Amino acid sequence: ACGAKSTDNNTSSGASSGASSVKVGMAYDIGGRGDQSFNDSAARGLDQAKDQLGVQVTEAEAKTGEAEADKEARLKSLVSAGYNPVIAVGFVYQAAVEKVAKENPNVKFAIIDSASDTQPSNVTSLTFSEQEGSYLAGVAAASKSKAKHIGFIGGVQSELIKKFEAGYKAGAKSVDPNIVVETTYLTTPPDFSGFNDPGKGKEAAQGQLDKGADVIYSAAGSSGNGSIEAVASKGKWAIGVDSDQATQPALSKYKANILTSMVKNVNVAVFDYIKAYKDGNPLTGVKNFDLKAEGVSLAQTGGFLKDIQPKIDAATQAITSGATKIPTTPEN
Amino acid sequence: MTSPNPPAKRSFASRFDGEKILLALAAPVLAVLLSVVLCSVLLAVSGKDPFDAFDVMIRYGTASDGQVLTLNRTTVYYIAGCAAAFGFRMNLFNIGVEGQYRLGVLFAAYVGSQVDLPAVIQVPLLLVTAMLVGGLWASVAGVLKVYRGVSEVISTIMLNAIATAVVGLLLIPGRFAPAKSANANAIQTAPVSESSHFFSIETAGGTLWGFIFVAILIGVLFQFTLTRTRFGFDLRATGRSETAAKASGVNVKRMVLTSMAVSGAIAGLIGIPELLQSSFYFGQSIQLNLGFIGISVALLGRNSPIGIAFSALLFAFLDVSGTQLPLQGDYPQEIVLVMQGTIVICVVVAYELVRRYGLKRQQQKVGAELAAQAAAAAANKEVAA
Amino acid sequence: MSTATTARPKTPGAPTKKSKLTWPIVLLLIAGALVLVSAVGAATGNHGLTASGQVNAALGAAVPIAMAGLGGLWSERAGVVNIGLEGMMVAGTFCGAWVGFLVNPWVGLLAGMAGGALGGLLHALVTVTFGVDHIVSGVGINLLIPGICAYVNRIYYRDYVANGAGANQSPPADSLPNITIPGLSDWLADIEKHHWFLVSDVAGIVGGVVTDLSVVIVIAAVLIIASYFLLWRTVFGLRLRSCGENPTAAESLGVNVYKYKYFAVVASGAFAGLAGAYLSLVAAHFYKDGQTQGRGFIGLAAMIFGNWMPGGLAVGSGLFGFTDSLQLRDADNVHVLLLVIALAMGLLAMWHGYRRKYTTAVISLVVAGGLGLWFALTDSVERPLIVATPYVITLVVLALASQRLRPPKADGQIYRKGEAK
Amino acid sequence: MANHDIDITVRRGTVHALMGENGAGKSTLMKILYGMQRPDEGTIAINGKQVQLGTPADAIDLGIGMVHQHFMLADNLTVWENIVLGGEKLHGMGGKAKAKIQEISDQYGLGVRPDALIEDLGVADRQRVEILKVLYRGANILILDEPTAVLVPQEVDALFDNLRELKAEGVTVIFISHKLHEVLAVADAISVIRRGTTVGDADPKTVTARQLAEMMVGAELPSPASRESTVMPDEMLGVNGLRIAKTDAEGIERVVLDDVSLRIRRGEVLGIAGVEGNGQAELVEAIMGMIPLDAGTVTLDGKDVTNALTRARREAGIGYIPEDRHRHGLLLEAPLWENRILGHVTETPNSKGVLLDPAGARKDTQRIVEEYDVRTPGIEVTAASLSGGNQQKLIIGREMSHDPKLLVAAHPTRGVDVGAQAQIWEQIRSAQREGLAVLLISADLDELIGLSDTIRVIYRGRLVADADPATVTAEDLGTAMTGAARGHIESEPDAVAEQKATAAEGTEAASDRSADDTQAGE
Ligand SMILES: Nc1ncnc2c1ncn2[C@@H]1O[C@H](COP(=O)(O)OP(=O)(O)OP(=O)(O)O)[C@@H](O)[C@H]1O
Ligand SMILES: Nc1ncnc2c1ncn2[C@@H]1O[C@H](COP(=O)(O)OP(=O)(O)OP(=O)(O)O)[C@@H](O)[C@H]1O
Ligand SMILES: [Mg+2]
Ligand SMILES: [Mg+2]
Repeated sequence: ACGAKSTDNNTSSGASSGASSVKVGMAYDIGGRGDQSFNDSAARGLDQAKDQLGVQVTEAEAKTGEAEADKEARLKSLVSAGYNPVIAVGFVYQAAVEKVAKENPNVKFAIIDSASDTQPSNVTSLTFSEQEGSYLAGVAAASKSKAKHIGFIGGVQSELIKKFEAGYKAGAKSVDPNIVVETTYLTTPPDFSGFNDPGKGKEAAQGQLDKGADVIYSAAGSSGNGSIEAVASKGKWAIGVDSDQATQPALSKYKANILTSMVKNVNVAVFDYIKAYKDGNPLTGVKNFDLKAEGVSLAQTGGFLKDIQPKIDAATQAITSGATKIPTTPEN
Repeated sequence: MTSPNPPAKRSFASRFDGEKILLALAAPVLAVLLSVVLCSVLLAVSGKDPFDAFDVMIRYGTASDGQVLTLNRTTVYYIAGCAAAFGFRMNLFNIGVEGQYRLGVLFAAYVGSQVDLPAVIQVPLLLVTAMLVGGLWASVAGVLKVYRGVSEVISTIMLNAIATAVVGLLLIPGRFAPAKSANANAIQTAPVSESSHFFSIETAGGTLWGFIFVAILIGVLFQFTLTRTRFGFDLRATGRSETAAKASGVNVKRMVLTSMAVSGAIAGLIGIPELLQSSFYFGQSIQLNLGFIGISVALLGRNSPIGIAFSALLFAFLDVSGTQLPLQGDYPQEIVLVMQGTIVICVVVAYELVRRYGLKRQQQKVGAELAAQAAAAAANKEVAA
Repeated sequence: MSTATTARPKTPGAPTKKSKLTWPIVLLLIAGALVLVSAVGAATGNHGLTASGQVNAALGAAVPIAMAGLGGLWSERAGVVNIGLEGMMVAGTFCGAWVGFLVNPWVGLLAGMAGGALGGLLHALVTVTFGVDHIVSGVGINLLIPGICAYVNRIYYRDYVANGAGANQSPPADSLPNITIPGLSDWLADIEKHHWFLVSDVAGIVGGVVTDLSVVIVIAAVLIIASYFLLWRTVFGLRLRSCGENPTAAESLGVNVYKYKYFAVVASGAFAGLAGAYLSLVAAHFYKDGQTQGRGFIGLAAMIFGNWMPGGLAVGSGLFGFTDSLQLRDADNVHVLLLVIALAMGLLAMWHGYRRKYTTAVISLVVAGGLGLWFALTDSVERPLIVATPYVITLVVLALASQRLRPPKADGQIYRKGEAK
Repeated sequence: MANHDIDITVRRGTVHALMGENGAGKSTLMKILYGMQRPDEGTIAINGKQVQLGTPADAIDLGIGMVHQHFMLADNLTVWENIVLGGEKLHGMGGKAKAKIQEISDQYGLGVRPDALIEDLGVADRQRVEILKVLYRGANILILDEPTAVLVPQEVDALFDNLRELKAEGVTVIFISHKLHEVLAVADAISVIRRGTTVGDADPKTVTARQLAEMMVGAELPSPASRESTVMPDEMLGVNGLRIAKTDAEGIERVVLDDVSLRIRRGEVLGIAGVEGNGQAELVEAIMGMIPLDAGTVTLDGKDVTNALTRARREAGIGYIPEDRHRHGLLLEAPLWENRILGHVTETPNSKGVLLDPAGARKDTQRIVEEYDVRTPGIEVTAASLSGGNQQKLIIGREMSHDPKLLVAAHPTRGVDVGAQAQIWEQIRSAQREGLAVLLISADLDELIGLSDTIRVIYRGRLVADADPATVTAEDLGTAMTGAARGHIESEPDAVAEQKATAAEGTEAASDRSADDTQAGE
């Protein structure tokens, strides 16, 4: 067995089976399809591409705390099974994508949420201006807060989540420079359990509520479920993240208290990427999906933003026109 | 708390006793089979085809790329297993391998990114750094145990969490990680210098890590220390009976400190192959749970360097080939955890049953031989009278 | 027991110094701590340490740890070390959420306990019947059960996506009720707001207990107290403890040691299961992979911390729950905690000085000074350290006070019937 | 096989003694009677009815109670908890049970405090708790397995008084002992077993100690008789002003050794007499460097070793025969040759430099096995598979192989069969003639008197009395051990002479035995 590679016998069958159709391989981060959040959004884009573009797809997901080599192996397996393009969901794949892409220059790769100076040209980065959407969330929060006291809960104090915090604070301050913003991070890297522990989210939210905050934005994966519950049970406003939390079955009970969600339209990015590839002019380099490109937006479910819509529109206008510059790291 | 030392070696003749070999092999083989059966049932009940699933795993595990991955992973698991086993051999339950490993590799990555010496100095420097940091972190638990009577079980659990905090603290950009990272969303140290790279072997199946030789060296040293040195004798004696060791003149306190530190030093090396052979930086995507895998591997390998090699290989094979399950047939790869769990439990039960049987046989033999001696003595006496 | 002479009676000599922890001393210590915290609250203007919400959250965070620890206590009192608590907790999270979703959360709690008990049964089978090393069995269980739960979740909940299930989480179950004592709660909240020295602090603490308290917290408290009575005041408990102290002696008096060990380990699993069900039915409303996050181990630590006694266990898990929720609720509180600990260490140094233990006194004083300086020179504690607060505090407390601990004598030893020497 | 073809008939309301050498199978037989082990074949009848004893619970139900050779008590439980355990139905768990315990205790004058923790009790008290456990259950058949091994003579007398009282109430007592005069004093009937089978019965009214010895022993019956002094003038061990205080789990400090000073000269055996738990163990551990001292100095051969580690002391020439060989003397799970290394890992033939020398150790183990007559099929078997006496011989062989200057011997012949006993005494004596100093601790007062050159009595951590073995009887020594006598003890010359005569009779019996050897084999 030593000589043969695992892929020796199925490369032919894989690549040639559907000459007409594109085969898209998708590697999710932990949680995968059905995580009610980020990965799910990517999955929606993939489903859309399958329906509308008729592409073939296969999916695999990361395991908690797995080795770097497992990610590489996953990507390699997708490549050698004939999938092209291969989409990696989440910045944890950066190193693996770079490595596998260098070994397979003929295959196109996309990585979501990450970009690096050293990645080869067959890698496309699909990134989002989280700070812009969060800025709008900050505007909404500050406008809705009666106590002039709001809160931010980050799942893990990573660079990515700090962008959310930075935008949110800037947005809130733009409405009311004196507003008080509580900040809590549930864990710090390398402990990523903060994205995964609703109990922690609940406690953190309760702490902020007890201190007087009345609108709380949580960018904390499924820990956010806990904070939304805590906020709703006190009758205050919650702001969700990634997917529209008000439409999540798991949170339907608290719908009335979900002010909005800062939606990151990963599905749009994924769909656009696949479509461009199929159309023969693939996206390259770093493709940033910002507010203007509808990469990020505020969800409207429930219509709670109606009364402050003018303010949000104005802020949107200022951002898309470039008039407002939003920091990507929190001020303090 | 544990009975970490395998039963004594048998005599030369009995070591090659066919029945014994059969028994010794029967235990693990039966256990693996039993676990395969249990997992098959689980797969079948959930509407999956178990044969196909195992086929996927075996096909990948026997392909050259799968083999290389498995061997690389075995290297890591083996070192982790040795780290845990060293403590176990002295009845120390070092749950803290996890934290020691993370701190060790973080510091090695940092030093490697800051210093650029010729490879012959650089590589040993990084190894020593990792061992030193891992050893020192483990020593905290050792010191607390010896001087404050804190059970190493709790202190290492706490130290694992604290190690995570320390890593977080040091990884704040501008400290061990560069202020501006090349990779926008990830926090990680700068890559280690070129001279830090460890040699590797290119094969048809990919890159085989040269660190496997270091792992083998660790195993050889471990075995040699344990069976051939005075220190090793003291260590085993303490593991078998602390009271007897103390009465025999072993300085148990110093022994606890030393073995905790050595266990931690080995733990410090766990992340090195990944660092110096593959990723070249320390970041958030570091493999978690290696400490716990090490404990399982050590216990499965009965804390002996040879046994650990087999159990590390088995665990690595399962983990590596398990990644193929969702890709080829939509099998949840969690089935691998189930297999590992059942194997650990089945193997120890099987070993215990075999051990009991063996002990009984030995006692019977001793009894029979003594009776024969006594009879002979009586006969002699009568002749004399 | 190898010979009768190993146990050495302490007839010679007369007791010279006595420093036993009696009730009056404990109460005095509690009162002292309260005064200290109140004073710091008044001085810094931060009353977070005794806020009712903080107390409430601390209780909530303590429950899973205390229940896991109680599981450990039952099992170790019968002489079986249970490292597998973590795995049994996972069984509790899964079964609890599953039945909680299908039926209702009350039945879910029971199902969680049943799931944990099943894990306990496996541990009992392996350690008691087969006589395998307790640690090895526990490690195996910690691999096996989470694997099974994650696997089943992935397969089983595919049909429930519309209900909110995902690849690694279950659909949500309904909530269990919270208890508030109507008049008292408001009255106390009112007093708390005034920040009166000591009075408001006491009001905050009591308020936290009578406001919005999850029923499961009450159940947990009842179970801890009931365990004490069951284990220390009944025939059953005496027999069970005798199995952890000297199983051969128990056997020689006609006690069926295997039966009690089995019972204890299964009960141990049930408590761990309850801890898990709390996580998946109260802390969250659904099961999620990796939800327990090592709380089983922390529970074990809390039990050792509490000297294998229910009261001590409650204190240990309370301490952990307190610091854990403190850092989550308000990071500033951790900064204030620095001052509290610095002052406490200062007092400890004085006490050691008074008792002429000068080295310990000096060490305490240095630590106190260092912490005080840290407090004075900074505005906040760095985030990663905040997250580590509960672990650091537990370690420090253990380092100061772990020499008094006394595990059951036959804890972790493999017992075989009829092999008495 | 531990027992085969055993036939014993015990009449109601009698004290029936069971005798036999170590490992003869007495305990095994009793455990079978008590349901703790199952016989492969044979029957047990109680009051004429055949019974099945599957578990101790069955035996208890039938009114059988047993006091085991090794105590069966849970240290961390109180006296009443230990007594009530398993028999909770009788009188409940509360005040009624305690009252009942107190009542029985008063009735037999046992003086037991129900609320005391077992770990705070002395050996004699523990024994009384064991007896109380049985009485509490209203047993009418009482099995006592070597109850006198750890008692001083006065305590033995008290125990016998209790037994007679029980007998008067119709209780049947089965009593196991190695000590001839005890058996003759208390028993109504005697059965002797050897190598797991009954050898015969004897009537204590007519049988003599000598005849009994003949039935019982398959080897020479030894007694350590006094002999020429070999004491030389130079001091080997000096202990000055030793003080040790321990803090227990509750934080209570207890002084276990107080101002202990002694010296042992070259060629001298110093015997320490004392009831167990009076500080002997700590004295030994202090000399071995195993526990820290609060005050005092220890010198060996003129050199101060007060701060030396245990290993350094052993290298300097202290041999150690621990009181509990399983805890302190052996690695039970390790083969014999590794046990030969234990304690001497830094010395030849066990190691060369930092490396072990397994070949050398193996070879020397073989030599010890032959020279010391360790009965074993080989040196690769585990120490656990040897019988107690053979384990002890291995330990002694090991310690003697390094030419110690000082031998610390705690109960060197406890639990060892009579043949091995004589051999061990001879080993000690011959080394003593070459200048070995010995610190001897023993509960066997005959051994102590026979072997020592000087005797000191330890009581509550202090050396309170001393005696010349030539002029003291076991009874008077026992009195001093209970703290009732202090200073220099000298017995009535008549009593000393009588004791000497008894001892001589035993030896005579043994030497006679080898002459008319023929019928012993049955
Ligand atoms: N099931 C068995 N089969 C064979 N031999 C056994 C068995 N059980 C015990 N033995 C051995 O039989 C011998 C009898 O042991 P036992 O404890 O009954 O001796 P004893 O007469 O009480 O001696 P002692 O005077 O030392 O107490 C011992 O050597 C023991 O190890
Ligand atoms: N189940 C058994 N089957 C056969 N032989 C046994 C069994 N149990 C014990 N033995 C034998 O008993 C001997 C050791 O037993 P044990 O340690 O009880 O001896 P002992 O003389 O009573 O020692 P001690 O006085 O230290 O208690 C060995 O020869 C061993 O082979
Ligand atoms: Mg016996
Ligand atoms: Mg014996």
